[in-house]
Amino acid sequence: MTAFLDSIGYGQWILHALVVLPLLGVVPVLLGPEASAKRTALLVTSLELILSLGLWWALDPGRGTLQLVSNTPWIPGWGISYRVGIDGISLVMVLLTTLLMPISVLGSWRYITRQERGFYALMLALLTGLVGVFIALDLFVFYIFFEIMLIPMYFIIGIWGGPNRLYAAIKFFIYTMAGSLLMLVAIVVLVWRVQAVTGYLSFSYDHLLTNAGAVGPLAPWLFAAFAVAFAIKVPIFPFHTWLPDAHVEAPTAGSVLLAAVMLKIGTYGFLRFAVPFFPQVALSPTVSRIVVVLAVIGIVYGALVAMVQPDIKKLVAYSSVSHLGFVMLGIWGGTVQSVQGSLMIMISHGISTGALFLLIGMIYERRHTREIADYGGIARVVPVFSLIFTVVVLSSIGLPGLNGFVGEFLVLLGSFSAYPLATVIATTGVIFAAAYLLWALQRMIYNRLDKPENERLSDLNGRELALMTPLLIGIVWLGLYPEPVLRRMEPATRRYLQLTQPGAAAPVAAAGPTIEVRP
Amino acid sequence: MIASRWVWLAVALPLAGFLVNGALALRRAPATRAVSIVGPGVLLAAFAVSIGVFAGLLGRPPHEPHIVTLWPWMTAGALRIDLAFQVDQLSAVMLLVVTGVGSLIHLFSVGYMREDPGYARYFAYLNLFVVFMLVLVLGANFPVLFIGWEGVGLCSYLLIGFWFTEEANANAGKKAFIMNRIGDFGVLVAMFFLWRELGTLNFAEIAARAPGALEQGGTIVTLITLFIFLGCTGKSAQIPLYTWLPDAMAGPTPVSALIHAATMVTAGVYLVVRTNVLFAMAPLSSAVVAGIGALTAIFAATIALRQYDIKKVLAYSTVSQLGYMFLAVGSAAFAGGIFHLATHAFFKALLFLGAGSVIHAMHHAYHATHSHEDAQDMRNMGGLREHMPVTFWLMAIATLAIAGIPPLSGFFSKDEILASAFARGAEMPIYYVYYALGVLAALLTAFYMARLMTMTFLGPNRTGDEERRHLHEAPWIMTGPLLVLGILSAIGGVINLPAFVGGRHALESWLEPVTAAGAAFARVELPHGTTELLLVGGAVLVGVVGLVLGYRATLGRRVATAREAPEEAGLARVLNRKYYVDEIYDAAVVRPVVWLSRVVLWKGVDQGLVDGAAVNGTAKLSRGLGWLGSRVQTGQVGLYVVLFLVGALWILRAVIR
Amino acid sequence: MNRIDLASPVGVAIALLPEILLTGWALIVLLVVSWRHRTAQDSRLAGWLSLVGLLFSGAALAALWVGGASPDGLPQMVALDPFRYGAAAIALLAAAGTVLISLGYLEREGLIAPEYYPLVLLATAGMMFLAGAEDLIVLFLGLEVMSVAVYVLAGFDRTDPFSSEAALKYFLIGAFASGFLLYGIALVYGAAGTTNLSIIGAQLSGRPIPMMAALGLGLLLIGMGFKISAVPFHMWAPDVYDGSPTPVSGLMATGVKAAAFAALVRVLMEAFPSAVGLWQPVVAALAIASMTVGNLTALAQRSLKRMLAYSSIAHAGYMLVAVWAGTHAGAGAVLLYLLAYGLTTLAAFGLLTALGRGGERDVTYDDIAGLAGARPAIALGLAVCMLSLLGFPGTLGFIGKWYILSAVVAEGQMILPVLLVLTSVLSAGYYLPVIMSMYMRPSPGADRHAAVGLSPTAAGAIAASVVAVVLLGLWPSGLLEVAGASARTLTQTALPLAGP
Amino acid sequence: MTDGMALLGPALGLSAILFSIGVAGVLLRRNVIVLFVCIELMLNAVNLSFVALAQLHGASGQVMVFFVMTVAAAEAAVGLAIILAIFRHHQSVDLQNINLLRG
Repeated sequence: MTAFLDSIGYGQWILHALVVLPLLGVVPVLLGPEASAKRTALLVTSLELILSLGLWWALDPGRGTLQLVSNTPWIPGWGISYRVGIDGISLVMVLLTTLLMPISVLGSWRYITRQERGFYALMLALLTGLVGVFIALDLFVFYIFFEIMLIPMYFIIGIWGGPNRLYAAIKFFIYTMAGSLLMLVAIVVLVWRVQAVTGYLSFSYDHLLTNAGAVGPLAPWLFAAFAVAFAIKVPIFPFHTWLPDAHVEAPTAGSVLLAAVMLKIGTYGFLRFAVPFFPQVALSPTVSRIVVVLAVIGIVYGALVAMVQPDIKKLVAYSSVSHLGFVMLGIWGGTVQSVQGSLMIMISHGISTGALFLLIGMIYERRHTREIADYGGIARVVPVFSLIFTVVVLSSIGLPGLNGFVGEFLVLLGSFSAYPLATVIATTGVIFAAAYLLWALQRMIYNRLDKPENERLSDLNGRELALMTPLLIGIVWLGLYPEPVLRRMEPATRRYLQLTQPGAAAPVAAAGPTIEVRP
Repeated sequence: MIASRWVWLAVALPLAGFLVNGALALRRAPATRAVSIVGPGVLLAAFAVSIGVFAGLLGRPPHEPHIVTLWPWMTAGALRIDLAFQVDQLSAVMLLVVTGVGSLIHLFSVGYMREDPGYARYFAYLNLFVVFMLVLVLGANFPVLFIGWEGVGLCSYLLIGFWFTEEANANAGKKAFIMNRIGDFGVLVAMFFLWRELGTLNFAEIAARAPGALEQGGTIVTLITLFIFLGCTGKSAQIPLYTWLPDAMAGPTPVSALIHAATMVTAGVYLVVRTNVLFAMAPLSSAVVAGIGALTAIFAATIALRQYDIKKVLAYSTVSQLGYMFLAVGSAAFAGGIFHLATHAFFKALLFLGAGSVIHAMHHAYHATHSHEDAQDMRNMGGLREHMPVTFWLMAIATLAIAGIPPLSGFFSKDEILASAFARGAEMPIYYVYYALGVLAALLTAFYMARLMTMTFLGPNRTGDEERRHLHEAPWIMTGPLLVLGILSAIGGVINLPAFVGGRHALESWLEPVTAAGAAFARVELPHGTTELLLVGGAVLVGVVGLVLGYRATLGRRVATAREAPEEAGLARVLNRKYYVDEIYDAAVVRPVVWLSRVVLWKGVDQGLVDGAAVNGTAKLSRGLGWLGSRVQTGQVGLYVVLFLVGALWILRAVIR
Repeated sequence: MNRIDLASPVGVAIALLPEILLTGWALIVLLVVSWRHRTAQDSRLAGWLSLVGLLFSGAALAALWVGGASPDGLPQMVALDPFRYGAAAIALLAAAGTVLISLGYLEREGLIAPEYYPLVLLATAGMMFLAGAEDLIVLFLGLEVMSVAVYVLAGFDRTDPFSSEAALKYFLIGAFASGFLLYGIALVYGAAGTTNLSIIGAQLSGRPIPMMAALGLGLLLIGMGFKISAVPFHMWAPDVYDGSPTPVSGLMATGVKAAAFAALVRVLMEAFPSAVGLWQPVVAALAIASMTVGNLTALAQRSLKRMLAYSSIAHAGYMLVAVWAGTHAGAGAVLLYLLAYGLTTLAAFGLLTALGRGGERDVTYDDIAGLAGARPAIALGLAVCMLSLLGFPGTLGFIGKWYILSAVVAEGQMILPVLLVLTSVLSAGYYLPVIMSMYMRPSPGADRHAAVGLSPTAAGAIAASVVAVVLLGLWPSGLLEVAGASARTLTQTALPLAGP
Repeated sequence: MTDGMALLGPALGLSAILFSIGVAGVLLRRNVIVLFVCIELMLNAVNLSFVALAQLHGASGQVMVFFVMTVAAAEAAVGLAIILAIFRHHQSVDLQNINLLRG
């Protein structure tokens, strides 16, 4: 397979293709008739998925360094070049994105009824932004994609969202933008300090990474700026209040992408930028303690508040806060197991919560309500839906054998040596997860079938089953045989740990030759 | 030797059964015939494989467990966890018990659940349960065991809430799962400790590395074992996490027999035996385990005295008997614990299935006359001996066994536990107290069993004249398994006959390789000669006295039917209301947590503080300042010039300085 | 690089060719207007004629710029460096834009008074003098020529009380402010003995700044502070922008502000480089005040026109942050931001003319609800303008802000950039609702937006600038080179005067 | 040359005073025309200081005065025209009630 890929020079053009293809796709979607918009969108996104699958083999699992790097000058005067590349971590996130995109498009077949052309054009633009963020290796390019993504999601929530969409859309936009603008100042200062020390102006990730020490006393401030921007995205405890509103008001496809991929940009940011750039600050006792405490609060707080939500979508939103609390704990766990666990949660949470939102979308299409109390006893009426819904709920609870468990287990196992007390408290999150999700599951599909409207619900049709199958396969496969995924991410995890372990300030000779420092 | 390589087949067969039955369940047309063949058939095949594995094991050198690795499951850095099964003496025994008793219960269910619309779904869940139980028993490392551990919790959730249209059943299922989950929290933390201290989660390696790496009786090993035991209390319904088991009776009776008597609830005992080296190294924890075991035994027994629902009595009896098993493993008699586990599986399954056929008959009768009496309430039964002789005699055997009357199996296993507790007393006097509690509990056990038997089978019939005609024996498909279980309950003792009757502790020597690691630290010598006889005599005496008192007390009083029964009073009321423990839990734990999350966290912190004050607050503040700014813009040129001048003066002052 | 000898009259003529052409052309148009001023065609004729004039002047400017004209010896009255050409080019662009927008607008509003166009040309000539002034006298003259013309333009719609009130306020406070400016010039002249910027710079360098020069600098800052509508001298701006006809507001926000900032940068960089310690804190204070007050008050506005007025105060604050840097990078950032802000705001005011009638004072957020459905092109244009004003990546506005941040951070300053960024977040509070109401709210009536439309010329101008904002936003490296290069020419070349 | 210098201090002082009076006038009076006159006063104050300083630095100061005067004249013409327009609308030149534009 790798031979075939090398023969067509796959490595050179794939990353550019993945970014440009959706943009090209926007044209036929906008120009074509309203009805065929979704079909074109599905075609483009599926093509994107097929193309991206090649990455799985194109990436050499042996080396933890950045691969398939290509560098085209963009603003030479400021040392900015369109520099892209991937390693284990970004590979997995790109694949998650390209997998979920066609599924979300298929999921909104019946859900989006007006201005379909605009919706699917925005979805394709969002795909470009999401893929771009994960492969950008130039801080300027990363920042551009990091912000550009806001527009499609802002419109998706704002135009096709629920009744309270305007408030949710503007809150989402301003919240994220405030964080990212702080990061903008941090990037400019970082580049300036590195240039002052090395005499060479460049935004390229490798250059900045090896010389980030040049920042000297400013490091805590810069780390704080990066950390706030990503903390809002993750979201970490005090910055999370935009998430429930955005989730509840966004249409199904919006919620799926928001939860499954956009939240991971925050944790990806920590893994790629915030911690490696300023390891002394990030892993210093005070900062680590703050992050771990916030993560644990996020886990327990998210779970508890989720328990009392009347609206199922808000419940899932708060459950995301809880799950991503685990990811943060894992990143700061500081062992190969904990970081691998974080990455596993990033993927499995993407799949499970994506599936949950899709299912909620389907039942919403039929019943037009998100209040848990309006349902009840529908297991007899829609057995297939209930079975899939139960499986997905069990995977979110972290039932061993399904995908949720692997990540959470590795995170807790890995973080125990560094933070025993925090890990034990975080483990209680496992209990609350069972409590709130099962309670919701029971109130929705079990209990008495006492509402007439529930009797006329129709079970899942062919399309809905088709889009759920890949996710279900993912849930079971990642649960029982996560080995290939773990193997591909391990070198990148090791490299992250080398970069961030205290005392690793000097440029690290990674396993393979790092990509040349000066282009 | 070859046989143990096929052990994965034992798991694969029920899994296949689950898939087939699951598919059949989803199809509208009920394929009862196909399901009745696949369901039990798959179990019987698995039982056959287990026997093969057991035989294969006989030929192997005892001290090498056979690890069958299917595929690497989780690898991250130094951590390497494979999906692997460990076939050794202990797992072989458990394999036999689970598949054996399981098959019998599957056969019984064919009769019991025939008319139920969810027939296929029932068998799908039951098969899935056996899959997870086997994974639990066969797991070669903690995480694989944990798959089984949570899997059985899931299946018990599904099966308890099987008739989910009733909110009570669904609630019972949820309560069971969440309480199990609280226990699982303990197992998880124990795993993290083990990983940090020993760097491995495989049982074989734990047994090998523990003595060296961990300080005997030290805080670490005590903490690990206490956390493991927390998991066990959740799974095996010990104080404080037992309240889910009585509510689990909401599920179909065969489920109670299989899951809540024979297999799942014994998982806790199995785990303690599997990690016996750790418990042996932590005498303090063993004392705690034994203590809670004894306490639960006596506590549950007292509640059973005043229960009127036949299944609730048996449920509390199970909790009590499990207490005995933990008393055994707590006093380092690991083999004794397993022995009682096996015998208990036989006679408790028999009792539950017996109760099942009684309830089945009562349902049939009430159904015929369209009356809405409670088919499970003993106060509506009485005198069923004439109508269901086979069930009566078989349940009688089980009652004698559980009461510990020789030569039945219960006598041997219970006696060995009491003896080992007494022997352990020599080293730690607290065990004498446990011994006393054990004996008292044995007395109460005999008493409530006798009360159950007399209320149900003897004395005048209270079901009602019309219904009496419809009361008749269960079909052979249901009484057949009862018969087999009856025989097993009777002769079950043979597998571990003690010395004074010429036996050579077969089971104990069979399990020796597994318990050897633990034995190095804490070995219990059963008392010999006179003390042994005295203990045995005492136990038998207590059993007989209990039975007689129970019979006498119940037969003496005229028992009113459930409808006219007077409200309980005083201590009886407290026992009947199970010490109001559920209500206490609800008030002390559940309601405050819900209140905390709704009022304090969600409304208070989330919407009030973070969202209200911080986010919307800044928005309102800036809009307010903006409004102020536009008010200043009065349109009066005079004001503009004043402000202009203020700015000018400020700049001039700044420039001059 | 042909060097122009400014001593000889021919040299001076060449150096001032763009301004001379423009003023001459304005007079010609005035003549034509004097006898053709009754019908709409007359007005359109005058409009096209003035466009031709602007083209000629632009061509002359390009010749000078491309030819790389630079002064032979001491630069006399007017600077001959790319910084002047750049600023003048922006002024010309603004004027061209205003004329194109006004062609349709005047006709629609029934303002058949063709002398509007010569006034625009004269105002632009004033701007070019102001932007290129190397001498305080020329600076003052340029300023006054521009201001007087714009005073009249502000009050152009005599029938509308708002327009006259705007003119009055602009005139009164404008004259008042130029009094301060003049007094500053006098004191600086007193201290330095000359009014030529680079000579003043030479005179003052090397010794602590005398009291008179300091006072002069202060007064100059006050005068210029008014012109760029920095807080606390900004009170006039919202009312004048609101009252005057929308194209004129556009001209004020773009052309006038560009010339004023160019002059301020040149004065500070060439005349007072040694007094940096003195004026930097003042500029910083003005910047912070403008950013905060401008953004906050804009939040409370319901009418789009007044919101754009306050936003121009805020943007003046952003540019003052760049001026604070006092370096070539800072100057380059100001120049680029002037272009970015100019293009975007002109397009925004242009689009505003499409939305309303009679001065568009009553166009509120609710009036444009659901505009995207009815007029997708206009809605998209306004959305892009809002995003560029917000400084969102992918637009020239973002590149401008990025350039300012880099220039200021290079001076080791952290507080100003953070404040700039935080106040930009505030600006999202009034820019986004424009987009939201256009795209995310249903339009009240079916034909609610029937009247919304643009004349072809205005549509062309606006489309061009919107496309430019996006394209330059994505591929800015060429523009950045030019801005950086032209800023580097701002150097103090003169030698101190002999004598007292 | 020295005697010329002697008058420099007082001349500058006088122009400063005149300037301040002008500013005070603009601040306090409500009638637009009076305001306009005060602004003219400020400009002339500056002219005075220009002339005074011209003694030090040669004739360029005096040239500046002519520029200022011409500009003041132009401003006066346009200013009065604007004031006329305002009068036509408000029938009054009192600044107090010219506040249609606000908020």
